[in-house]
Amino acid sequence: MKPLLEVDQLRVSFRTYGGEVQAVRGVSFSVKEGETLAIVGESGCGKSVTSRALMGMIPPRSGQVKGGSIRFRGRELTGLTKMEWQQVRGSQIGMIFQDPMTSLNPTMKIGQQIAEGLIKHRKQTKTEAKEETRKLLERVGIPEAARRFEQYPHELSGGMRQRVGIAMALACQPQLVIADEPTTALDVTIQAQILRLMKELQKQLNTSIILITHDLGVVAEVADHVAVMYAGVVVESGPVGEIFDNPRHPYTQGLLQSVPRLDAGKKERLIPIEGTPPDLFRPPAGCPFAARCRFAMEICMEHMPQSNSFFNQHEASCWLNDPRAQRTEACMVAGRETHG
Amino acid sequence: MANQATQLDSLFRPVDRNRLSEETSERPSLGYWQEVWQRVCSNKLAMLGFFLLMAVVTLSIIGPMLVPHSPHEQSLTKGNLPLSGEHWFGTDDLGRDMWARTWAGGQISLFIGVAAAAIDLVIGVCIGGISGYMAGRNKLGDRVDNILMRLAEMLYSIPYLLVVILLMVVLEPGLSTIIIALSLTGWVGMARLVRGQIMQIKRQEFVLAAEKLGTSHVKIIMKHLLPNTIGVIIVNLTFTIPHAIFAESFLSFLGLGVQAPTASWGTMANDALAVMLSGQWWRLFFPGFMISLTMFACNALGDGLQDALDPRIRR
Amino acid sequence: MVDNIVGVENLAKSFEIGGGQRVRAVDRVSFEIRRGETLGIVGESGCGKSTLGRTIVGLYPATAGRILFHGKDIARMDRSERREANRHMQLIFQDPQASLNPRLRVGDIIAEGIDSYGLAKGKEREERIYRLLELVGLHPSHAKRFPHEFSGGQRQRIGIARALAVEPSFIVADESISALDVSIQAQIVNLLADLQAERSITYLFIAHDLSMVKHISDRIGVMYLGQMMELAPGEKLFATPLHPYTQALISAMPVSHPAQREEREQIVLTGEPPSPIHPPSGCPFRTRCPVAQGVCAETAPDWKEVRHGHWIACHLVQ
Amino acid sequence: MLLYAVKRGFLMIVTLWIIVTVTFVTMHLIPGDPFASDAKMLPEEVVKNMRAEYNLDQPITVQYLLYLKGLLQFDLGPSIQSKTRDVNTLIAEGFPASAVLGLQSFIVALAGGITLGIVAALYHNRTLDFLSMFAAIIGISVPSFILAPLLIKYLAVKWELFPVAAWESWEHSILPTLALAIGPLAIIARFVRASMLEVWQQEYISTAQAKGLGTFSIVVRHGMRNAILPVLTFIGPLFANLMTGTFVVEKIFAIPGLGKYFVESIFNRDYPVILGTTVFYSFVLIFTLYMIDLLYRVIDPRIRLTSGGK
Amino acid sequence: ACGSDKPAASSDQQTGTAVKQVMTANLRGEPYTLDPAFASDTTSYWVIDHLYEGLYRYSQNGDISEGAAEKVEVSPDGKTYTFTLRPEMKWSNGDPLTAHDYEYSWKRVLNPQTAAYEPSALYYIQGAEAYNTGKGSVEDVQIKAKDDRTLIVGLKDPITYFPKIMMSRAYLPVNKKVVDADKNWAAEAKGIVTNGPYTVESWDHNSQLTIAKSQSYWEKEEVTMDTVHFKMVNEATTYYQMFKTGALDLIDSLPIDVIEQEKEKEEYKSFPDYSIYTYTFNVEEKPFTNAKIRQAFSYAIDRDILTNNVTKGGQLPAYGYTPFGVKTPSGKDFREEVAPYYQFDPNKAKQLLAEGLKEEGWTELPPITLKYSTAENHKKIAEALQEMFKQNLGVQVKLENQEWKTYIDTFKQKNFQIARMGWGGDYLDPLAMLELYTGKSSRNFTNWANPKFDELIEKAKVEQNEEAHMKLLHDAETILMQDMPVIPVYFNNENYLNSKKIDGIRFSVTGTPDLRWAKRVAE
Ligand SMILES: Nc1ncnc2c1ncn2[C@@H]1O[C@H](COP(=O)(O)OP(=O)(O)OP(=O)(O)O)[C@@H](O)[C@H]1O
Ligand SMILES: Nc1ncnc2c1ncn2[C@@H]1O[C@H](COP(=O)(O)OP(=O)(O)OP(=O)(O)O)[C@@H](O)[C@H]1O
Ligand SMILES: [Mg+2]
Ligand SMILES: [Mg+2]
Repeated sequence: MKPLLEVDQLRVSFRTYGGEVQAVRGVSFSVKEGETLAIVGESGCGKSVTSRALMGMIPPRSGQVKGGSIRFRGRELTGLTKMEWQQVRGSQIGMIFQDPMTSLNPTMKIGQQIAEGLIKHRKQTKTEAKEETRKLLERVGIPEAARRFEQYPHELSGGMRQRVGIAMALACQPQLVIADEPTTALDVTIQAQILRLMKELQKQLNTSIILITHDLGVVAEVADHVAVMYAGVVVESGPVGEIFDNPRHPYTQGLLQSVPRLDAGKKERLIPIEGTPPDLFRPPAGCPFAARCRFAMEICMEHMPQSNSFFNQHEASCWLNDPRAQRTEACMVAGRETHG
Repeated sequence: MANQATQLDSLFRPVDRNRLSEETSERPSLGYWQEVWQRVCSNKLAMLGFFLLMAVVTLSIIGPMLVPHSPHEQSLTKGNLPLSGEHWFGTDDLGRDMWARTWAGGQISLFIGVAAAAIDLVIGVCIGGISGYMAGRNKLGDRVDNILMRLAEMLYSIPYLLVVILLMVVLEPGLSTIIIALSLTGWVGMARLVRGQIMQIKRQEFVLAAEKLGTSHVKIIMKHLLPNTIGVIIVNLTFTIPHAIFAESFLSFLGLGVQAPTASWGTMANDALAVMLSGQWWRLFFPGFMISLTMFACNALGDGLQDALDPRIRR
Repeated sequence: MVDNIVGVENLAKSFEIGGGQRVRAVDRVSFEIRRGETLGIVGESGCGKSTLGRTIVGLYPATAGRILFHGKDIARMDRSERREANRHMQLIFQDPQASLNPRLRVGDIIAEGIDSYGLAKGKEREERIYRLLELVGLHPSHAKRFPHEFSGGQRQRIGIARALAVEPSFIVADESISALDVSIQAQIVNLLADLQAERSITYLFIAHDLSMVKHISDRIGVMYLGQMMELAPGEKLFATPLHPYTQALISAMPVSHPAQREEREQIVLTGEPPSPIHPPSGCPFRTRCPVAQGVCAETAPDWKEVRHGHWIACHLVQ
Repeated sequence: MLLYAVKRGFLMIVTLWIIVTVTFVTMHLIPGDPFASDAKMLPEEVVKNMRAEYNLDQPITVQYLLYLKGLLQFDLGPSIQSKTRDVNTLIAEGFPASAVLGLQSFIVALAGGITLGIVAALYHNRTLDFLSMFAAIIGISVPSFILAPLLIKYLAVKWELFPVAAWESWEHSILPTLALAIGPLAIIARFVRASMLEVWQQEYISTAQAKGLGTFSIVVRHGMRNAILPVLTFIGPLFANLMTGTFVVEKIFAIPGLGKYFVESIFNRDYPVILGTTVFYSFVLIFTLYMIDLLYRVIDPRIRLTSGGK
Repeated sequence: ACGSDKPAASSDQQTGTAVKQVMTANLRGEPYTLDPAFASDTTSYWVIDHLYEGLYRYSQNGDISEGAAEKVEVSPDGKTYTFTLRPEMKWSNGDPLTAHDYEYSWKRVLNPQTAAYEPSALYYIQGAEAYNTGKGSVEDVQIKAKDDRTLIVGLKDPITYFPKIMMSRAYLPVNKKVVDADKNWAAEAKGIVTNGPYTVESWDHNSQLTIAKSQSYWEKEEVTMDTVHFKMVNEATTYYQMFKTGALDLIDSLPIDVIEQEKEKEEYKSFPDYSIYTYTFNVEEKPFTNAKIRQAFSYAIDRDILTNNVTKGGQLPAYGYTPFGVKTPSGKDFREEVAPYYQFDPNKAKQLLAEGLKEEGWTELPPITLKYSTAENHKKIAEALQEMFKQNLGVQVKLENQEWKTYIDTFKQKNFQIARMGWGGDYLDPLAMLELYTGKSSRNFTNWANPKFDELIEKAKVEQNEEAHMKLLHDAETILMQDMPVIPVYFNNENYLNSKKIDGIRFSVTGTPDLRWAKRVAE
């Protein structure tokens, strides 16, 4: 099956007071139809920037797509003009934002905010759009849609707002929805509702989803495929089961180890990843994770590792997977086992 | 190719941990104000403003000394002369040298501007700070806030001119009287602004933290609240200064301020309005232009400073 | 006889929000915290966790009820005693960015409590700052820097050092790790645990991440709409949750491995939490409770100890 | 809600009362006599009669109470200067011109300021931004007493585009409108620019972009409303000032508005007019502030009147 | 003889038929009232002078001649005036205009209840002052309408210049019926009933007032200007530019800065005023207790350069107190009958100062503050004087200005050393100027009193012989100028721009420009 979206060596930079920030430094992944790709990684690793690049929403002037390609249903998106992007956004690729409080316009009725997209892309009249919006609201589980249409965001609870956000993203039935941390701001019980809703809708509409999160629980819950990002690059990607069971990159391993497990004994020490992510103003020449990596080798400090493919589309970029790194293989296995 | 590969081979050995910790060596830490200054310096418009301001201030101080004419010396038969080598900015209707008068006037106007800014800072910031800090704290605090804000509201409504005339009767005319007149209402805008800001900032957690650590009210206001309102304070000052310069001309006209023949930019511009009809443009242009220039410089510098001081824009 | 460091009796806190309306943020909450333990508090957003924590440490005056410090009612203490009690109870905030004044140097931030309590001066103060920085895993040279020069995790360490500076015996950690990345969370949790071991500090640990709460806490309290629903030792609570709300909460936790997706039985709650301005009659949870009965709407359930150390407020559990 | 309105109304009255009282006291504290227009001396008897006509022979407290009594009946008393006409009439006659002019310039200032501010914000740190802000700074730094004669000289006399002055047709109102509007326009532009820059960072703008909306409709539908909010507090007093007339511009353009009374009544010691204009202005101001509160509610649904303050 | 002598262009009647006789003049402000009893400012006067007609009026050549009165008889003792009114005169509303109207109007002004502005103008009439000040009754006021056409007035003293006095607006008639019906009759156009050449057509307050030729005026054939629009533009730069664009046909009070460029133009008209610009001493304040020192300050002023280079508007330097404009029996102007009392002479000034100091036994002057009221031209003059005192006298004076009403208050409380104040004569006689400085004058704020001066003034007042009258006044002025409680600076004048399209406006020394004979010669 041909992928719906293919991202290849995407690079994005920002110009700031302090100099150039290389927020995304060669990211590649693909999304198939009807599939959920989860992008996980630490704060600031470039997840949101990547997703904005997919929508053509890198702020002009301060930010710039430096290279790479984004192919959506075979069409190259990187060179699109402003008007062409507007046609893509909302109608072919939708987006759900993290904070339902700030991502809705506080001074506009929610109904109007949803209908806007319909009027723009489907050329619907106001009344048609209103009717359609009502249906959408019901579909995302908001009862009394007619009344809700007239309400303002602050009159809704967080969960409701996020449902509105979903309705907005799905309004024109895009083939791809990018959800940037859609549940981070929500409570566990509400998060469960929203994740369930997204799964249901995906099934109904056969939409592909790129789910951005740093919560491995959410990944475990809904993802089909996972891409792990670190400091602007994808360090590992693969089917969700592979990632959880056979992490090939020390960073992925670290991530999995640092969350407490419910079955673990009380007050057992967590295993954190020491240190902090590198400064993207001056990204290291070698593997960005090397400075925090327990298995770091001299080569890691100086050369960026190649991507190695493993079984079942599982890929990882780590020198440890190089056959020459035999001596440390033991540690790798040990690391994996502690997780076991 | 093969050669390179073998070179790489040698690198497949565990990294030296000591070297790793070295990597995260200190980068020099700039002080807060140092960094602000650097950022102002990198803002071209702000620097332009800064240098213009410096130029105006310097010339106001030394300008009158550069010519043989005193600012008050009249030569009634040589009135309204255009610019010349003798009179660089021409002469006014009483034959006084405009160059000397313009810069001497600058001393007054700039002094007034600075004084007004100081009033804003002292009275406005204090009242705004207290009001904002007290509001919502407890019943008493609400009352203090309410009274101060109603007072400010009323000051807007009571005819200023009336109060000024009263002052004129009670006080001797002069610079200090002007400053009192300016301080009557000058602080109101600043107080409101600061109050609004403080109300916002005091909800931030670092204020709660300070409170929890037993820091006194005064210290909280001085160390935590006010420093974080500095951006809006600066921007407002850039409005205060030109406003005070104009207000001074009005007050002087009423007899409250500097007495003739001493002039300020405002009074000079005011007196020369009719030259728009008669063509001695230099009498209006120089004082007017200096006001605008000062204002422009203040604004440009203020904008730059505000940007530089905003912690949100950093990184 | 257990040594209780902090006790809360029928604590209530409500906020006036104008128009004669009030938010009942915390309502009739009672529990004790033992010396050296960690009490976790979980609950949905807006249920009053932060308010509870802040009221206990004295940042908000309580509307009703008592707060005991070492068995003594804080409201009845004299000035100096209260100040001393206040010093012993500190707070670590959620947002490592907002809780540090961007215009102060780290050293001065940490020294704030030292200065206001006059604990040290001059060289001694300096050394104390350095020691605190080292204690939380930072370098003494960091004292000269400004908060924005640090990463989120480092900032949270600064916040911890600030709280530790006045040598408290009780710390409320209000969502102190929620804003951090998983990998950094673990660092901070370990730090907190180490400090507890070293200095036998008692924690009230507020979070909404159940697994983290379970990891760190000895006992866990579950709040809903200002009230405590259930309080029990962590193991017990997770193994045998008694309150329907606790059960729903635990079942809503995301799985930790994709393979478990299908295994689990999820109780998905319908509806949204009601507004604390107009809380429902009787049991606050009854509007979303899958097993609610008539009695739940009529009277508020008592706060009772149903098993040893297992407290609950529910009509349906005896 | 009703309680709130009543409370607010009561506060308004108390505020007005204090303003009247302070003005009354100040006005009588300053020297000068309404009847002394030059060095001439009127016979005592005549002066006595004149004073009696305006109750000025009464003890000050009685005058004060009489004034308050009149005020309660919405009677602002007679004008001393205008002799035959009372303050109510003066205001009724002067207000329309001032209001028309004020409203026009308010609209120009608001529309122009918002447009300029938004353009500057959208082109942040680019030429257009610098140009607009440069223009705005010029606008702020040229006072109306210089600007108005300049407008006349060039637009009216030199290029003969508009009449010089007087209040006759709509063309006559264009120049004074401009003269009045430019200062506030510039200030509004600066405020809007700042708040628009802030709004433009907000996530709901990204949301709107993600819907595929064009820049223009994002600005109009999502940006503007939110960007205006911070400006609202500032435009309240501005509106009140413009509506009640401005001395300088009305004088320069010979507009039969209210503006001159604010200043001339004081110079003339025309006590009833001083108080009358003060009361009227305060009323307009307080009323405007009240309307602004309501407007806030319309523009920003998050704000509820009942939960103001905290 | 300062009126415009240009005759009305009556010859080109044929060419002018097509031209509508309408003109626009600038009134500078709202006339506060059009009731002559209350009018107090030149703005109101200008309009009122076109609306009402007294028993006398200014004729086209500027002389005082009979107006409503057809014939005037003066009794031999000079104390009783008998006026015979023209027959069949009408108010603009059709009511007959009779002697009773005059009696009513004058007594109304005198009635203390009316609180009219200038009842003192009628004090020359027997019993008037007593009635007005509450010491007498209305019956004793010697104003009697014998019948509809005859008005008899008895004077307190036999004064020859009574007709000049009667040019005051206090002597203008109002319609009793109208006044009684509505106290505020003169507030709006529709209520105003007039007896003069014009009626009020419309009055748009603060904006425009239009007067139109009255159809009931007895001499309406002589009135050439049909309609006059008075605009109320207060700002000098504005009305100047309006004149330039043709929106105004007549403006006065030009901005000082434009006079230079307008001076040579045909439109420019400049006419002296019967008023003077002075600086007044308080002779009880050191150092001005000494007459020599007062004189020294006067000698130090270069009035020629001041009028030429500072005020610029054609003002005449004042080398005496009485302004130009009073014709004497000798045929000369009163002012020109005597040599200047002083001139600009720095050496003399310094010498006088030294002498004064010696007389008083002072070694140096106390600090001197010169006060003036807030206005641009006052400020300029004060600045120029300050510099002159400094350069010509070596005295540093301090300037201080005050807002007008505060200033009057200060002035009347005599709280000054030297202060600006002007004076304009109410009628065209030196007495109107000099009487100010008598010891009992309520308008003398100098603290200066000289019995000799007072005596001369009293004599002049009742002197029947014109020549002797003038002689007495010259003597009085000499005393005033020797003691110098006041420094005359210059004689005011008024400058106008008069559109080339309008001919025949009559400008006068004391009155306002008379537009009735004006004629538009081109559209
Ligand atoms: N407009 C911008 N200007 C400058 N730098 C930017 C901008 N947007 C993002 N960056 C930088 O790009 C990097 C990646 O940011 P991004 O928002 O993609 O992180 P993220 O992975 O989404 O993190 P989070 O989990 O916190 O949302 C960060 O270092 C950030 O500072
Ligand atoms: N200062 C305050 N004024 C008015 N209401 C308040 C105030 N602080 C909190 N509240 C209200 O009290 C209730 C409890 O708030 P609180 O912050 O304690 O909840 P929380 O459990 O900490 O939520 P979260 O998980 O979002 O931090 C909420 O409804 C909140 O709106
Ligand atoms: Mg992000
Ligand atoms: Mg909280």
